[in-house]
Amino acid sequence: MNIYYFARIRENIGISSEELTLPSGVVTVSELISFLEDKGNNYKSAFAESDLIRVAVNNDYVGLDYKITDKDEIAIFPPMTGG
Amino acid sequence: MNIYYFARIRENIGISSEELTLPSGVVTVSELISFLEDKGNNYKSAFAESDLIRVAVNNDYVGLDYKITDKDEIAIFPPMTGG
Amino acid sequence: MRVSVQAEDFNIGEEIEKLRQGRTDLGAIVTFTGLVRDIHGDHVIRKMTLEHFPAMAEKELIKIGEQAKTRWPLENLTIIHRYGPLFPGDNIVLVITASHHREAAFEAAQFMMDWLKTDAPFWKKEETDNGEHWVDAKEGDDIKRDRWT
Amino acid sequence: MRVSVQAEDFNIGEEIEKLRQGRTDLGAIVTFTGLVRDIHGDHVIRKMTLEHFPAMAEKELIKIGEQAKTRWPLENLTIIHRYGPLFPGDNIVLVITASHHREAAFEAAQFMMDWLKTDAPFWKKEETDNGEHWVDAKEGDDIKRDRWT
Repeated sequence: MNIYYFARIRENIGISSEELTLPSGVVTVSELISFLEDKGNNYKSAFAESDLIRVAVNNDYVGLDYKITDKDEIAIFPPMTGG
Repeated sequence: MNIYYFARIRENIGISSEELTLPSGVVTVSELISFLEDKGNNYKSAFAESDLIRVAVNNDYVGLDYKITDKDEIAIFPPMTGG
Repeated sequence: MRVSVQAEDFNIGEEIEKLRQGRTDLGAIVTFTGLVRDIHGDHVIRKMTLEHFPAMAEKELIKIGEQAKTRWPLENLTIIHRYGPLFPGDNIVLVITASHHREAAFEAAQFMMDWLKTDAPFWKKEETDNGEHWVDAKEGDDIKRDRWT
Repeated sequence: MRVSVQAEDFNIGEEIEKLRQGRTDLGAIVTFTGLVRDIHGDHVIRKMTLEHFPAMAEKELIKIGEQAKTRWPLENLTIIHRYGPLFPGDNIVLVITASHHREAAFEAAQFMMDWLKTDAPFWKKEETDNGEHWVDAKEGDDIKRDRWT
């Protein structure tokens, strides 16, 4: 799966995207985020406030309990501030 | 006093303005309109529906009970439809 | 505040430029343009003539602009109203509001349009496929205006 | 409907022309333009960089436009959102609505702006006299959006 990061979350983590094999035991977006947090403090700080995380799977916004597969394209970003 | 007419009322009466000496006994706008109605059917039809009469004295909107003097400039017109 | 009562057409893009020129403090600009439509109810409109009361028209537009300024934090505003013969597709009226915030710009523009409809001394006469007639004031327009009071 | 996500500036007057060109059925055109302000809170803004999610941005703007069209009788609409480095006074976003009636044009423009703020994948970063920082989403923006639901 490909994961894309935007804005503050991209800067906190330090990369704009990465490729990953869906880790065993990870079913939902929320579990993926927990898995990523274990990768290091950069991820921990990026995801520190769960209120400030928004996710899209295959270019559609989803909730944190959305079920993902290894073929999905995941995007993780803070609340939007366009307009 | 000068009286100016606009839009439908101007067309009904057939003139756009006239000069008049304040008739004796006429105190309010409403009384002026009654006086004018006696001048002919063109005035009668112009003022037939009192709901559809608006008045300004010296370039300020006033009500029908507004008191006028011989020095006033009166404008009489239907409800506005600008914008 | 720029207010104009004029027979000539206006250019919306140029009017926006005039109002924002040299400024970097504006966060939101709203424009409303009213146009002559080719249909009114069941009738085809060929021409619309706008009569106005010259001695009062500009004064009343200024009054409406001043009222908007006391109610919303506006940084700038423009009101232009045309008179004379107009044709379908032509501009009739332009209102522009500039503010730090979008709500103020939107609401002030709506407010001014609602008041213009009932309080600016202009009258529309339509030339249709069914003859000429003066446009009737709509009762609904008074209600729209009065929601602000 | 015209939707564009672009780095280049837009010209409001030209965009209005594109949308009304050759048409005589439009009664009302509303535009909203969002601009970069030189002040935010206590800080002077030197620059604002807009990051966006290219794969989703245009799609989400189209979705917002389509929603507006199902809710109001719109004859035409335009949404343009810029990205990249911008400076005080620069245009950020333009929404244009055209309708037979003024309420529809006003409300649909407000609706689209409220939804854009929370649902279009754009993020603002400000460079101020006090350093760089990402603009926080406002809780009030969710409330403004949700009044339409």
